[in-house]
Order: sequence, then C-alpha cells, then structure tokens
Amino acid sequence: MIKQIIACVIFLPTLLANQAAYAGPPEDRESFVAFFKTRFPDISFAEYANGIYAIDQDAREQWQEIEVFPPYEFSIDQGKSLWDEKFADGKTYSDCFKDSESGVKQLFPKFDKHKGEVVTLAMAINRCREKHGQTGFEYGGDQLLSLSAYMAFQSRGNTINVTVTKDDPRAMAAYEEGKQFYYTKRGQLNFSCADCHISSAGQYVRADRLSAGLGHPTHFPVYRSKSGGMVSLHQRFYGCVRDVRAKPFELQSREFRNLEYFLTYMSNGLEVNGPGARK
Amino acid sequence: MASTIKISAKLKGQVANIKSLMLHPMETGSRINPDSGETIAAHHITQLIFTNNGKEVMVANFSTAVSKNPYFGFSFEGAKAGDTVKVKWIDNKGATAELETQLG
Amino acid sequence: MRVNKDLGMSTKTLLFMMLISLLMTAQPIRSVTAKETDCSLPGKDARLVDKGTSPVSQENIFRNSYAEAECLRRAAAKKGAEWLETNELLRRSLKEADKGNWEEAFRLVQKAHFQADRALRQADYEAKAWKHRVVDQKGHN
Amino acid sequence: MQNMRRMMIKGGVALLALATLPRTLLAAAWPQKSFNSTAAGDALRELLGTDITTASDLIELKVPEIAENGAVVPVSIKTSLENVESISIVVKNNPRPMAASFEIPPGTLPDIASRIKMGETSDVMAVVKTSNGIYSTAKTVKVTIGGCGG
Repeated sequence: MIKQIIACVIFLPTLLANQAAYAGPPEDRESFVAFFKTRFPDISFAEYANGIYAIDQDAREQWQEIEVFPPYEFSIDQGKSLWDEKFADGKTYSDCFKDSESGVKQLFPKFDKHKGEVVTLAMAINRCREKHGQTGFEYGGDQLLSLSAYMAFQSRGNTINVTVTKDDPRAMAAYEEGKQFYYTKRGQLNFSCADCHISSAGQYVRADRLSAGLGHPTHFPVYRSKSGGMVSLHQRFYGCVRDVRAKPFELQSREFRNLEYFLTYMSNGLEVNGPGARK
Repeated sequence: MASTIKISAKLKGQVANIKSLMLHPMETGSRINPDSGETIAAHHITQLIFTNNGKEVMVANFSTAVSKNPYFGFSFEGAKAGDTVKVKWIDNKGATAELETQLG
Repeated sequence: MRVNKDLGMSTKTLLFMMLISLLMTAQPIRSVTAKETDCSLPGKDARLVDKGTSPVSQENIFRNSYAEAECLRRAAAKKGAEWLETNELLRRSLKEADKGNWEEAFRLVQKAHFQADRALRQADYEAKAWKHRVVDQKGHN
Repeated sequence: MQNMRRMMIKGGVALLALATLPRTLLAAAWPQKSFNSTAAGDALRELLGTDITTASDLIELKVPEIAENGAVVPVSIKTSLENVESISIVVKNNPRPMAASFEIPPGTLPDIASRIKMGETSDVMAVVKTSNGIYSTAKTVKVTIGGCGG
C-alpha cells in the first residue's frame, strides 16, 4: 500500500502536468462562475438566469414589455391540458414524475444508471408515455414543447440541481463529453460554444449581443420572436451549431444530451425561470 | 382547443386596466413560402373590440404590421367590481373569437 | 533500511506507473489528410493530367474525385466534425455531373473536398486543443 | 416629415365630413384604404382627412432605440392631451405605414400598448386626434438584421 502511495506521489505531478485541464465537475463549475464574476463584477449570480438581459439593458426593457403578457402563455395552457390528460391505463404524468406538483425541471438532465445514459426531461416525458402505452411525442414538436413549457412553469423558482456522480465513470464520461463539446471549435467558422458564450459574452456578433454561458438552460423552452413559436434547448443548440456552419446533431442525440448535462451542471444553483421569451 | 384569447383585467379604484393576448398568425401577405415559392396569403386580425357591460370601450384597428400573437393593453374609467369586460376579435377571413371576464 | 528495501521491491510498481504515465502522455500525432487516410485514390493525380480532354475520361476523373471527397466527408462525420454544406456540395456536384457540366461538377466536388479535409484537420487539432480553453481556477479563459 | 405637412384641401373636406358622423359609425368600419396606403401621408389622409399634425410634447411615445427584433417591437403611447378620439401608430418606412389605430371613446384613457412589426429602421409616429386637432410625436427605432439571436 505504502509503495503505491509513494509511487503515486512521485508520478502525480507528471500526471497532473499531462492532464492539466482536468478538474472535477465541482471545480469546473466554480471556475465557470468565477470567470463571469471577474468579467461582469456588477452582475449578481442570480441575474444570469435572465440570459442576455442580465447584460443588455436596452434589450432588457423590451423583454420586460413582452413579459407583461408573454406569448408563451398559450403554450403553458396547452401544456397543462396535456398534463391533465389520462393515459389509456388511467395513469398520468404525475405517476412518472415524483413530486411533480412542485416541479421537477431543476433535476434534469439526469444520468440514468440502468440505461447508462443522460436522460433529458423531453426524453423522460416520452419514456413515461411509452411506459403507459402511448406513443412518444415528436422531439421539437408543439406538444412536447407545450408540456415542457408547463413543466418548466411548475418548476419556476426551484434551484437547478443536476448531479454528476464522480463514482459512476459513465456519468463522468458523459459529463466530460459534454464539456469537450462545449470547448471544441467546429464548423467552417471555427467557433466553439465557449468562444461566443465565455470569451466573447456581452460583445456583438453582427447586431446581436452574446449571452453568457452561465444561465443558458434556466429558461427553456422559450418563445422566440424570430420564429413566433416555442423553441427547445436542443433546437437552440441545433441553431448555434448550424450558425457556425457545422452539420448539426439531431435533437436529443447523445452529443446534445451530454452537452446539456455539462451546461446545466454549470448552472447549478440558479433558479429555473422557464418558459422564457427571447428575441 | 383552448381559447385563442387571454385577458387580464385589473381594477384599481374606478380604472380598469386591461391586457390581452390573441393567438393569431398575423400573416402580412408578403411572405413567400420557401418550399413552394408561393406568396402566403394575408391573414390578420382587423379589429379588436372591447366592451364593458355591453358598452364599447375600445376599438383597435390592426393592420398586418401588428406582431404575431398580438398583444394589446389599455385602461378605462368608470369601472366597478362585477362589470363584465368582453373582448372580441375579427380577422380578414371573417373568423372571430371572443372572451368575457368579470372585473373583481 | 526498511524503507529502502520497500522502495527496492517496488520496481515493478514504478515501471507500471511509468507505463501508465507514458500512456497518458501519448497523444495521437497522426494528422489526417487525404493521403494519410484510405481516401486517397489514383484518380486524384490523373485528374491533373487529363482534365479538359475527352468527356469519357472526365467522368472517370470526376467519379474518383467524388469518391475521395465523399470518403473524407464520412471520416469527418465520424468524428462529429462535418461542416454544414459539404454534403450539399457533393449532391450538387453529382447533379452537375449527370448533366455533363464537368467544370461546375469539378468546382463543387473540389470545394467539398477542401471542406471535408479541413473539417478532419480541425477535428484532429481540437481533440487536444479544446482542453486549453477550459476556464481555469482563477476564472481565466 | 416635410411632405406630411402639406395642406390638402380634399383632406380638409373629408375631415369635416367625418366630424359630422356619429361616433358609433366611426367604430364600425376597418379603415382599409388607410391601411393599404403605401405612404405615411396618404395613410394619414385616408384615416384622418389630413396629414398635417402638430408636434406635441404632451404625447409620450415609448419605443426602443434599437429593436431587439423587428418582428416584435413594443410600442406604448399615452398622452395628457384632452378629449382624445383616436391614437394611431405610423411606421414611416414600413411597406404600409399605418400599423394600427385605436378609437378612444369618452371614459377610455389615452394610454395604449401593443407590439408591432418593423421591416427596417424607421421613424415611428404616434398620432393623436383630439376634438381640437391632430397632434403627433415621433421617434426613430433602429432595426438591425440580426446574426444568431445572441
């Protein structure tokens, strides 16, 4: 035992030097938050749940005008009627989601130990449907977006609390893959997520100011003025990847789920405030 | 199908503050369907009429330049608890929808 | 004495740790280009000689160029690094080739080839480079 | 703005004619001609009988300086002018400038809010018709063609 420890002590610096970028998820998150604290000293941590409106004052006023009576309210209504529907076997969504009355959104995505993969809320909804003899909703479709909007609404004010268990190597691998995705440059424009939403947060890309990576998952799904409809986080990922001129991945693909896992973990401690309204 | 109108009515003294949201595409008639190359026909709300206990309190005339899923807010005096505020929209294809709410 | 002896006995462990350390240091050095993948085909060089002669040989050259570009695109896709319009460029090049518009077909296929090749180089570089962008403890990026 | 201040005799006559009509009739018809006009002056003449307006600082027009998205631009207008009969929103550079017009019967406050579409950077005009005349104020709203949505 002792010899192993000594050997480890001798080689540890070498190992660390080789793996300089490695840190555990909690350390990653601390650094992530610290970066924005340094970058925008006047913006409080909680404000990042408001996305770009934490940074851009003029845009914030317009957003607040829209939030007076936000267009996503129709989606919440539709989501509520879907939520209240009974499956053929008499069960409801609340049979699948424990404590659903007070909201469950803050716990997703989760690592599913049985299946060995990251499960998003959208996936969990469809698994619930399938378990009770229903067909799954189309990803990115109206019904799933509405139901997600309602579930986000139910979860408003809850604190994001995604867990990455260090002792499950598969969960760690999924987290690491998401992290690698976030920092990897891709596409013809050679941008990583981090290039825009960490290094350049608050700056302009053409006419748009870039939002901070911290807080990105808090408010989805969002009603986008641009499309005049609801958009999921994965649809937003899809749009970003396409915008850097890389071939996007499918909604709910392993790549996007792992990215969501990493990104949502980074936002642990922020409040769920979805559904939201964005430009 | 749930209502295509949402309304929020708040009474403050004798002033009723009305906010409303309509589910409507508000097509301008100048957009082109990228798949077919055809122009998408105009489809928009033309009038939004508010009454309080049957008395007209607001007529909003909309062009296609009002945003998709239109929002409209206004206030009127002489309101009291229990009054019935009704909103009705008419679009250029002749479709209508209406919703009532009680001031309280 | 005891400690020395213990250290002496741990040669195996030391070797094992060195091996592990080496394995962890080792990074893929291979840089992927057409020549170094299985994508390189004889048609590539032939194209330089034959371009602009008879329609028959144009077609052969095109098919080889297309196959090579498509092969690179697939390799990039496998790494999750394919660019947005590479596949569309290839599709369009085929269409032009079918019509016998060789000049346009070649232009498109070469563009696709360039994109797929760059996507692969990007993926290779990024496999290591991403780590240097992770925000560090001091909040630097 | 200059061309909108031209005196139109025809317009003046129409205004007189409108003024004699009972209010309820005003509310009944959707002002199609005004909405279809492709110039701001025409749109105002069709609706109000004139395109001459008096600039007033008693009208509070709230619009963003730079629109986040031209498809949804929040606009609110209120005024302390008395006896207001209608409030109109005119977007000068829109293909059809008359965006919306609100009829204000007695008892209704001249204080409205809506969201409009703007095709490009333009002056947005709030036109208030009172029993004493027609007043306006305008602000420029910049519309940018966005990149990725931020």
